[in-house]
Amino acid sequence: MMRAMTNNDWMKVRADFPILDQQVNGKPLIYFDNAASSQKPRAVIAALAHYYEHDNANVHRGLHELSSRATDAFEGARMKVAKYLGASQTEEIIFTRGTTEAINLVANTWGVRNLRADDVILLTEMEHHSNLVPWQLLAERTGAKLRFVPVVDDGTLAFEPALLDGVKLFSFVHISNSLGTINPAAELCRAARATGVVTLVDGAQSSGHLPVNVREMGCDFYAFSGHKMCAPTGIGALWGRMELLQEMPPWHGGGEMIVSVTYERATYKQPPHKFEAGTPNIAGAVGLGAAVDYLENIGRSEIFAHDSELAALAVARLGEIPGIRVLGPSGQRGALAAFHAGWAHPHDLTTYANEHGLALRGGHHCTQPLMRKLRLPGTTRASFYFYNTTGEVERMAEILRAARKFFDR
Amino acid sequence: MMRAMTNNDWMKVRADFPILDQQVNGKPLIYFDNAASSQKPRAVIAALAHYYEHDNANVHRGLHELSSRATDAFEGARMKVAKYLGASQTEEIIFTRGTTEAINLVANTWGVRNLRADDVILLTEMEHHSNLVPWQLLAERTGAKLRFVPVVDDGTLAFEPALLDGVKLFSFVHISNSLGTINPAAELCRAARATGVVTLVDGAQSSGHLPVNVREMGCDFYAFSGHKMCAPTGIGALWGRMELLQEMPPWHGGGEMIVSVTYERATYKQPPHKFEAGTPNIAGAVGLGAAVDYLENIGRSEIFAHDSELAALAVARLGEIPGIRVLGPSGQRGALAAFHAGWAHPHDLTTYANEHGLALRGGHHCTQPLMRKLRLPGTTRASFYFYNTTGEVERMAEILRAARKFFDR
Amino acid sequence: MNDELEELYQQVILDHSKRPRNFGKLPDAIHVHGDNPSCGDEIRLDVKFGPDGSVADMKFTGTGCAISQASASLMTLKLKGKPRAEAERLMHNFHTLVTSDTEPDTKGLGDLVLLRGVRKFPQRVKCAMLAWRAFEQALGEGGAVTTEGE
Amino acid sequence: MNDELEELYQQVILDHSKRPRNFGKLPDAIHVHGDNPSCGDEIRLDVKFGPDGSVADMKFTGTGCAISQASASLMTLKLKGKPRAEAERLMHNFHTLVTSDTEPDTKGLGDLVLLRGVRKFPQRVKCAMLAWRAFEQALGEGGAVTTEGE
Ligand SMILES: Cc1ncc(COP(=O)(O)O)c(C=O)c1O
Ligand SMILES: Cc1ncc(COP(=O)(O)O)c(C=O)c1O
Repeated sequence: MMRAMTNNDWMKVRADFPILDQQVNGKPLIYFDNAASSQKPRAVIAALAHYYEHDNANVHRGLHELSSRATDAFEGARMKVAKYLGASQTEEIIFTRGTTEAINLVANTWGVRNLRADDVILLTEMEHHSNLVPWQLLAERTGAKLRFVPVVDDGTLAFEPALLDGVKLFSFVHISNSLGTINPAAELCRAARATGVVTLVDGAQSSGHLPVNVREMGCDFYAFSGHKMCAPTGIGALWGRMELLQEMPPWHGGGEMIVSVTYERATYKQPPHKFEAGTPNIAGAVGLGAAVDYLENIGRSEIFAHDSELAALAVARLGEIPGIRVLGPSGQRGALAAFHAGWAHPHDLTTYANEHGLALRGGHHCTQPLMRKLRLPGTTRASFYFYNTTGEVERMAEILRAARKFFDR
Repeated sequence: MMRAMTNNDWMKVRADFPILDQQVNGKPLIYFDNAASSQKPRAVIAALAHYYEHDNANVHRGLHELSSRATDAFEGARMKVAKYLGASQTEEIIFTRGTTEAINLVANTWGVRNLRADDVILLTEMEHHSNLVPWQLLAERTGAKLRFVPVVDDGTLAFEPALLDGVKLFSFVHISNSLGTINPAAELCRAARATGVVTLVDGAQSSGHLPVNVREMGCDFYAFSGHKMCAPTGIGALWGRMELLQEMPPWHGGGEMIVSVTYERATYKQPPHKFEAGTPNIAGAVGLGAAVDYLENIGRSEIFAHDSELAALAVARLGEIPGIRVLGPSGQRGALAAFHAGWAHPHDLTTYANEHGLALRGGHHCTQPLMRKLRLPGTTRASFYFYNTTGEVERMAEILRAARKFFDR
Repeated sequence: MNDELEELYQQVILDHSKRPRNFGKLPDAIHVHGDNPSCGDEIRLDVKFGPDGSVADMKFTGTGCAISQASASLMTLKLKGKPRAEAERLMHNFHTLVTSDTEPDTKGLGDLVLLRGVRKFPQRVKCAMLAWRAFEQALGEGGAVTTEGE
Repeated sequence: MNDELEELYQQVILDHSKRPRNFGKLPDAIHVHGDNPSCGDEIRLDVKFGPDGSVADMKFTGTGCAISQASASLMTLKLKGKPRAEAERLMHNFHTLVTSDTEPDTKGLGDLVLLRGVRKFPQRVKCAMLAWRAFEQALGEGGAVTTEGE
């Protein structure tokens, strides 16, 4: 978009999402669970249908028309994703099921090849289980140790370079899904790079929410999920620096990833194919390409500005309700507000909200250790995307005010 | 279906597939690349759209309406698949991207836990790379050895019980994708079970083509891909016996698969969730459920009968063309006919066919070692599904007869 | 106001969730631990059985939503002093009450019948059952328990 | 009949694919190996360079489709005896011929121009280029080569 988006533009954008136009429990749906999964615009749903109705076939090895079209669509999606992330080469994009698989891929290839007993893997205290458990499993396999950058009271990281001593890999979340903290990724990567530490950025909450350029960020790996950025479920990607990808051993073995196989051994293709054994999620990738087009057409800066407005309004309104404490940083934050309400447990509150058409998420948000550290049984989270409106945030505040009266009687 | 399918019924079924109604290079499309990937009926495409337009959300942890619906749809699909395969428990179904990931899962969990140096993994000479390379990688990691059941001239296995000596795992393809051989799975599993050997059946070519009941088959693991049986790309499943699944270590770490996590360690859920880290391909699973419904409504015995008729006709017609030699067994076979044409290389023939609207596949079909053994640079393969017709097979024969004149001038 | 919410969170239930009865620990009792990992609800139930198998004493601690806390509190009130057979009968009937469309024999359930509203909220059934699963476990003497599968 | 097929598989091309010229091995030459793994096409190219860098002799063996065989056969005929600079020029122009929409300088390509039909079949370009990639490798002296990425 060349000009700034008006309210009217945003309402038009919202109309692209058929699912939003429904009632839940007799009330208009307010979908505030976007950090868990986003909704899909008509353009993405149509891309899937179009693919299956016109072009579907297996990719890469076919010389017939449908196979060529499917391959072009699939590899075209890879190009779109590469461009979207600012990759130097299209071949640096490896399609995965999502963030979780992408991180496990790095742990099982780069990790297994490079980590030895007593090497340190640096994480942060705010990691999602998907950026914690794979490293615990790797530590078990290799004897490497885990270390954590502390999270301080305002929900930011207390990073200091000394934490990098003995570290081989630093893997951290770009935007925390339970605090909303936007970590200074470029700064952290710079510090890591200065001491030769390889970095992985968990981009699950950032890839669809703000402009991301992996070269400017200076990371070595970036992982994300399509389903959180308007794309279908079951598709996501790992971006990795070609030098690193080339030296990594394969992970899954199978069709599509080999150059030559005898009964005894195989030689492997170059990245990305080396890491994409078997028939990929072709339609999923095509849908991801359509989602990328869709988001770029709106503009990621525009999306970030809109989301920030919603998040700031939510923080302000929540702060007005007695007994509610919002977690995370006071300034700039990602598109979410998670809070503790003294007068209701997150599950009661979520159930209450749902009866009013409002989709919130209550629980540990896959960050159990952080919740334990914060001594919270969980939080209630409202997470936004560009199709949400300030009106919906105001309506949420109303519902929560009523909830307080209800639970506090 | 209660009564036998008539020709008319099959034409109605064919009309469920929008993609088939198109011209390629000015000729009606004849899609004979079904062993690589099948086409999708409207019911499956509509199930995807319906899911995204009405019910989409992340599964398992949400207390709001869309999350409940998504979870019900996802777990409902698991029940359908379990019933479809005759599993004893729904929890024995683990969703994967497809056959390849399912086999890699077993290699990296059951395999890593149970295989020691010099243990033998028994495969066959007709395995797809996806049921070969994962075991090569496992052999490298554990020191285990590979052994192969020979393929004899008519494309069948020369199995004898002595091959099972020292074997821990016997993994074999149910229906060969390059020969069409239907292996006697129940018999092979019985022999393996008698000596305590665990079995994995690669069901990529069987799950959508004939009735499969894993308990009657007597295997321990069964792997298949949805995309070859009318379901979306990016979804498939592993079935495993609960006793085995329970003892297997996790593979991917992440959200959804843990009971409890501290910064240091995690405890894992029961199967299937232990093996489904991260957000799954929810819509894919829903689509697979719709595909299962669709196939069951036609009836797998009906499908098998129809496919067999096409395959038999193809073998007969191909045999009438000078210089063509059809591979594989002379009797009962899977829904495909792969052949060698003395007068044209598979790629030239495939290119020729495509110019006439006919989608064939030429190459090694991901069975390079088998091709080397047969001293073939590859073959040309026509593979069928229930929406194909005898008329299309006749038309293929015509095109190939013309091809012979063309290349043999 | 929403009727189903009113039914789910009746005054008595909110009251028990805020001021749970029999909250605490019992030394020399059977301790059982229960949790719903995806919710984070946790309970520790301490039970003393009499020589005749009756429920001599019972206390609980834990954290969780109003439903799980109230259910635990009400359960301890009801089961304390009951013969084993009667406790098992109440457990069975309570399970029917919160999961089934058919009305169970509610004799002896007392205020526990107020949890009937959970029926309309299938995902909250595991909250209502958490303490009861722990009790079931205690009947089988000790060990951990989860109601995640509900 | 289909015009594009007629153009792709001209008589001369079929002829070269069935009776490839310079098929065989050259002792004491540079050997390079090329393949297209997904097709299974393979070539071994033996090249002898003269003291002045010119292409003194050249033979090939291998298996593959009509396009890759004919291209290899025609290439050996054309390049044999050519000065290095001229061989490189022909290589460059042949690549343009089979990949680009713009017509290259076809001087010296002779019957190789008959492979122009490959343009219409983008997936077969790697077949036409296989022998040439091997030759390029030989110019850089030895090693394996693949045209899979084309
Ligand atoms: C026999 C056989 N096994 C395994 C596979 C691999 O399946 P997928 O690529 O869907 O993982 C295939 C299909 O290509 C196959 O035909
Ligand atoms: C920060 C973060 N990391 C990782 C993940 C895992 O993503 P997925 O479940 O799509 O693999 C999520 C989403 O749940 C997340 O929010």
